[in-house]
Amino acid sequence: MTVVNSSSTPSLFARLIDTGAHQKLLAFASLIMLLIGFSIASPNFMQTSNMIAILQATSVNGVLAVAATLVIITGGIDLSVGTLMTFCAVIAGVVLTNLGMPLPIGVLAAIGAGAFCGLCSGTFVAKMKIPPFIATLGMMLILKGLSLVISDTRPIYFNDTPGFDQISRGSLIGDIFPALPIPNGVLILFIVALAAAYILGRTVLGRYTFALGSNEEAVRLSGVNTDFWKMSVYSLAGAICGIAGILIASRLNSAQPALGLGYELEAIAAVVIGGTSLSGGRGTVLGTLIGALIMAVLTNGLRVLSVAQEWQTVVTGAIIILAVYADMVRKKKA
Amino acid sequence: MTVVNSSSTPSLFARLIDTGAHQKLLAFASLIMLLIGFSIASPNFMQTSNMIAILQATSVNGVLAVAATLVIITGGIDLSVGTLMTFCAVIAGVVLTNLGMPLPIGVLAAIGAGAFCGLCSGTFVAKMKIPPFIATLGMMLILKGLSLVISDTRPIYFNDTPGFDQISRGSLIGDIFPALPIPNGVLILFIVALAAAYILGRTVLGRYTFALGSNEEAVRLSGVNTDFWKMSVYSLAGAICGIAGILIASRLNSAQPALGLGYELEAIAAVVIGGTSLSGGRGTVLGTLIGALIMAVLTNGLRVLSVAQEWQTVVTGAIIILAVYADMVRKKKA
Amino acid sequence: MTNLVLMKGIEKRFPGVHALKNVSFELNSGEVHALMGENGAGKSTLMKVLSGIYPKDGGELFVNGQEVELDGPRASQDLGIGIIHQELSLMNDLTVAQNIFIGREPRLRFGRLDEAALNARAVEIFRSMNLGLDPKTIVGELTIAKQQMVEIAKALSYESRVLIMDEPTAALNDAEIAELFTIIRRLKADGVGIIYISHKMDELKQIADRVTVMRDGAYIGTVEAADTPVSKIISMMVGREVTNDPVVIPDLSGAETMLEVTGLSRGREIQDVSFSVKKGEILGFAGLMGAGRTEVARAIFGADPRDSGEIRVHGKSCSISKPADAVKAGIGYLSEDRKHFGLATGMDVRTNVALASLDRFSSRFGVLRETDMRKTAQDYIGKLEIRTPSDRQEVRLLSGGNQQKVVIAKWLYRDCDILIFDEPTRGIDVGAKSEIYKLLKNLASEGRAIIVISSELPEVMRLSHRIAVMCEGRLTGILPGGEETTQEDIMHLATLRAPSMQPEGYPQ
Amino acid sequence: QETYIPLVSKGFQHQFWQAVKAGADQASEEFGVAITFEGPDNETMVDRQIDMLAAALAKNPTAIGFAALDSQAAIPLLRQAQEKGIPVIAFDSGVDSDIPVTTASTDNIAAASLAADKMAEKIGGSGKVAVVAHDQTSRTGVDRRDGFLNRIKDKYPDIEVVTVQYGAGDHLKSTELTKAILTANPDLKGIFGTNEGSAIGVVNGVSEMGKSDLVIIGYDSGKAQKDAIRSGLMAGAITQNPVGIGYETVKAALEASQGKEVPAHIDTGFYYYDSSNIDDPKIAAVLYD
Ligand SMILES: Nc1ncnc2c1ncn2[C@@H]1O[C@H](COP(=O)(O)OP(=O)(O)OP(=O)(O)O)[C@@H](O)[C@H]1O
Ligand SMILES: Nc1ncnc2c1ncn2[C@@H]1O[C@H](COP(=O)(O)OP(=O)(O)OP(=O)(O)O)[C@@H](O)[C@H]1O
Ligand SMILES: [Mg+2]
Ligand SMILES: [Mg+2]
Repeated sequence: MTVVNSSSTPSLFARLIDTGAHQKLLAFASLIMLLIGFSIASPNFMQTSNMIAILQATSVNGVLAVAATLVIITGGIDLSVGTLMTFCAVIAGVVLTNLGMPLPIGVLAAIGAGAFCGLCSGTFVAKMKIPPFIATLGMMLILKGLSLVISDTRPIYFNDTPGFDQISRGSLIGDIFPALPIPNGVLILFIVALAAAYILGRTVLGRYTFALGSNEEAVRLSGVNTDFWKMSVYSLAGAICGIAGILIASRLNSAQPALGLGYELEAIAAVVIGGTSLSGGRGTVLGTLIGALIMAVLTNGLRVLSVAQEWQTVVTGAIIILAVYADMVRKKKA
Repeated sequence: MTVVNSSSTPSLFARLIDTGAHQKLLAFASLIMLLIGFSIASPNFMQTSNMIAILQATSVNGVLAVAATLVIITGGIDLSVGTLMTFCAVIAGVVLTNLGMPLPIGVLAAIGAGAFCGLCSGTFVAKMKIPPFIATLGMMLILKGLSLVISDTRPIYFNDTPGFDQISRGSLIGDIFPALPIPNGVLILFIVALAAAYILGRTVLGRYTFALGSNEEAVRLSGVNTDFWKMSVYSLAGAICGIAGILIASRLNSAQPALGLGYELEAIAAVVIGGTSLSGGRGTVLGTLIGALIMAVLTNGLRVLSVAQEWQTVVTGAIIILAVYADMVRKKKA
Repeated sequence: MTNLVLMKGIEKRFPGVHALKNVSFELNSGEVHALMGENGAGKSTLMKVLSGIYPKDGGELFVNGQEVELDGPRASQDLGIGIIHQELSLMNDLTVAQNIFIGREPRLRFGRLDEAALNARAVEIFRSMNLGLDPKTIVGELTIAKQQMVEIAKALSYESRVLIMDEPTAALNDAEIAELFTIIRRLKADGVGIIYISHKMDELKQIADRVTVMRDGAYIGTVEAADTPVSKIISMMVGREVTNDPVVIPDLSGAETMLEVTGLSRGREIQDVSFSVKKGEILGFAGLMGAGRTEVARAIFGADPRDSGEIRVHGKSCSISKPADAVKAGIGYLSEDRKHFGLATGMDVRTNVALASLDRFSSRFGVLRETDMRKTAQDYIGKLEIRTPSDRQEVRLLSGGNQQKVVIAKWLYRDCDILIFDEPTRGIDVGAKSEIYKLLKNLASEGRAIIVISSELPEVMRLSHRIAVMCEGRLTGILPGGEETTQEDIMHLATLRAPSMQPEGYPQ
Repeated sequence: QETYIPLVSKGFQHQFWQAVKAGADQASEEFGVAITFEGPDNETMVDRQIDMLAAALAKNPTAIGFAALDSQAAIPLLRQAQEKGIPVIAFDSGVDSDIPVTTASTDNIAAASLAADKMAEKIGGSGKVAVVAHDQTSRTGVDRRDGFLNRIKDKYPDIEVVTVQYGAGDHLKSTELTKAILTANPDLKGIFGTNEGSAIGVVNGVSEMGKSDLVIIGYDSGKAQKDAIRSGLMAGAITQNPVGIGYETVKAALEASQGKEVPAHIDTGFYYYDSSNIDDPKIAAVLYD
């Protein structure tokens, strides 16, 4: 295959991820610069184990950010991703530990609960015309409370479900290539991202996701049942939060009912750093992944450098601004 | 004066507050319903002392929400209001306690610091074209860290500045009408709200605030220096956060450097419940006040009813959604 | 033969506006039925009722002889009614093909899209329209004219029995209009009924079979297009006679040069454009779609950056880097895209009129004088006959033409020495058009320099003292105004693709 | 190679954790070891703490101090530390595992029971009291709440705990909720605030409501709390020995890394203090500003 050929028919992988072929992924450069910077500053940074720790730190936030990406592309916003994740983790805990059901049922229950809650948010937004910010803020609070109610304000442990912690912590890849012990959580993140990119780029649902964010009224005037599709997008995002719930529960081997607040801002930040516009209509899953990685690398790198915690926060804030600014400058040049 | 006449020249007060004359303040009905509901449910709720407690609980969040309103009307968002408030409180602490300056200088320093930080956010947004969400998220983190750095992660007390705690806790009104011991903090909230409403409704700055949110490009193509005005709005919002910083510091008689995270969502929620659109171009300060009051009444009422904490959260979420939904329904009918 | 569409006694009210009063309308298959009326007469509203967007408040609606109730756009689509909206309603972030087939994407199994089929079908439609457009282009990157073509393509793709076209040609040039008419004739031959709304009177004779006129929300009458003089239709619309004075070219030999542009360039869009305008002069800019006229105007105004070029106002060199600089230097620019670049549509008429001159209404401390603003706004509402219930009405609720008048009022009040009007009469009715022409002439005779960019050749010819013609980013020539220049002369320069340029006259 | 001991704590910004950090800093100077001190924003962020622990391990430290938000969640990483031969010292609360060589902590349940006893004593053995807690799910929050509630239930049948509300240790939130509690229960006799922010919030709320006859028992210290005790607004408070916890953790970590024997549990103790013994040198030593 010649070079020309490969560029005119990009690989399936590239096509899958780059749903808006015109959008250049400029955030990538910031990520590389961060990686290089930290490697020079600390010899400990570029260890395999640390790289894996970064990937693992990305996994939960990355999955949440993918969910947020979908909603944001429709022109909405989802503040409930964090507490929904927790709620789904608690549901898994109840089904697996309290009811003693088998593992697959617990996983399905969590994902189903996520989809259902997403459907509720979607209904509030699409049918009741409640602004997404308020609808999902309300859901965030409702779910935060319900997680505590259902779990009786106590963590639920998965000690009776052998293998549960392997969902996130085990390493299928490591079993095959012992030199590359990438945890399953990271694998799942990539599978979720690929699936989301596929849906966005290749399916009717994805098309309407972009169309809704671009000009909802025009879509409606074209005779499309915009409410149905919007609710579908929110449900899908909810289901993905369910997956994040399983991931975090597995990683902590427990469902922590109070966790999740504040995760929404981090997820949305990853989405925006990745180049998705908060006004909707444009965005890529790959960008979101890079955004989530930038956040994780930044946090980890500053810790490995032993920067004082209060300065870590300052530097994180400054670098987030700079990374997005660098993007703007590059975009202008391009 | 005929009816026609009076409708074309409404009272100064009404005109001051109702900057968009067509926007009906429907959230008001939700507030009344909440008040009635809680009064019936608990005999303790409708006491003067509790009403004053609710007003006082509104004061800080209300001032922050007014600041957020300005930025949101331009079509932006300000996630830094909470930590900026803390930062300004710490600045006041440093100036008054560590440097021993007189009270007015401390107050001015806090407000000045707020205006300056607002100007920074405004510059990021207007000049560097960074999306407001990211610019203010970055500022939120930077200020959170700086507050800890400047205060050396310790609260700064105002014991050496007599009268400082009276700024918020004293009651000028109560001194004149002993039956109405409304704390100064509440008075300050109303003054800030009136001033903001005046600026929005009566000045060039206010008109451009709406115009920027309505169609920034059209304003720019009208030969208006949009960058300048946007930066002005962010600065003004920052200065108002400075006032909130003074209020909270006075109330706690200390600057607590770790406080402030999470306040931004509460402020934005108040703004949106009050009918201001997150996409910019429309909104009222009175609406925001009512939104902040709804939040405060709700929290207080549920606590007075001794509802279990986890259920408080659930009910709060549900009522926020319902209040906004009721608005939507009423707006449609109107 | 039953009517394809029959509307009887249609009523529609908006808060403060009785938009349709007992309106009737009928459409037969295979006919082009023009719907005429002044701005705000209710044409678009009637069509929105027919296409299921607004529910009607009263009256009856028959399609194919069957009485129907439309509960949404889908219901109307299912009855074979397609519409091209007056205001573009496209999804800017999607591609051309994706826009055309939104809601009807060719699918594979499991909800997967067949993108190849989608693009192929778009290309097919473009071919039938004689339009060379890449189906994968993002719509937001197209000019308005091209976007309008996309809207037309979308409407055609429905293969409707009834096709409503609400000012489809407002943004098109003559060549494209000719193309559109070919399409319309073909559809007509296939038995499609077409409702055609336009403010361009000359199009009536070319395409319409019958004409229905509305005024102030009421039905005035229906006449045969072929044997009714245009002046009769105009007087039905306006209720009075409209006159158009021929252009009189003043002697400007001694007049001061107000604006001088030399060597203006930016990439491929603008290549070394130089011209000047004198005090009291109206310089017309003609050219085909995408010739670069808008780009030139935006570059002068500082709305876009430029690579090189000098701008001199009153002989003094100006460094203009943003619109605020241009306005300060005395240059005003009325954009061709009012919705995106001209109006704060969510705000009221009063504010929009004052938007470029708020400083004049404020005290030293920035407090606004609302009464003065009201007076000024009402003044212009009267002068330009803007149809609005009050100066506090939100601009987005006005009809398209009236919105355009608000933008004009904004620049008239700003009172710049040099005014650039980009498509100033787009979507404006005949009556108002002649008012605007009068206004532009008055502005010039008051001693201002005026630049008018227009895609309507008759308009350029009726107004301009000199006519600059552009093609593909280059200024291909400047022709004298008045009788001696013909449409053919202009078209020759407008299609002169070779890089030769001879100002003030004909190329070899 | 330099001796480096990272401490991964449960929090960072609160005065309590700053006092622990101060103790650790003191030890680091005394023994000439490098330390870092980190903790998540609040005690619900279990996974964030795990990420911190992972970053700490990446630095190949000599030993690690760890205050687990949830013991189970950290076990894989702790095992990793064990494999690398890095001793782990648990502090503040224990880890359900045999990996940590020792635990330096306070018995929060016993401390809160003591608070209950003092409350009962001050209000005369009967009446209504309330609890303003800092957290509903974290170990310290649960232990202090339950320690207090259980002691009241077991020993003081005439005392009714009317409500437990949670203010996240946020001074302002705790103030507002104290006022709501007082509105709902005008005849309340006492309130227990379970950490510094909660206790100060209670003091603020009570004084804003103009009540003076209420018994307030606090927890931890800090300038405001000490002032409140001196002025009589607060009856007294429980203090742990955070500086001691920090100091002992670093010390034990160093000794463990040198292969020395360390005790299986280091009890850093807790004290009740009020206006009578606040200046007592033994008490003053464990209080912080
Ligand atoms: N949604 C709405 N709310 C209030 N008034 C409206 C609304 N839509 C249209 N109107 C009013 O109804 C009248 C008819 O408007 P319409 O858009 O039908 O005019 P038109 O004949 O299409 O004019 P133009 O030629 O300028 O497009 C106008 O006065 C307009 O201001
Ligand atoms: N936003 C845009 N993005 C990309 N290309 C653009 C954009 N706007 C204009 N162009 C291109 O720039 C060139 C000049 O367009 P311009 O709008 O200046 O032409 P014009 O002579 O004013 O024609 P029109 O009648 O369409 O207004 C065209 O090739 C057009 O396709
Ligand atoms: Mg119209
Ligand atoms: Mg143009």
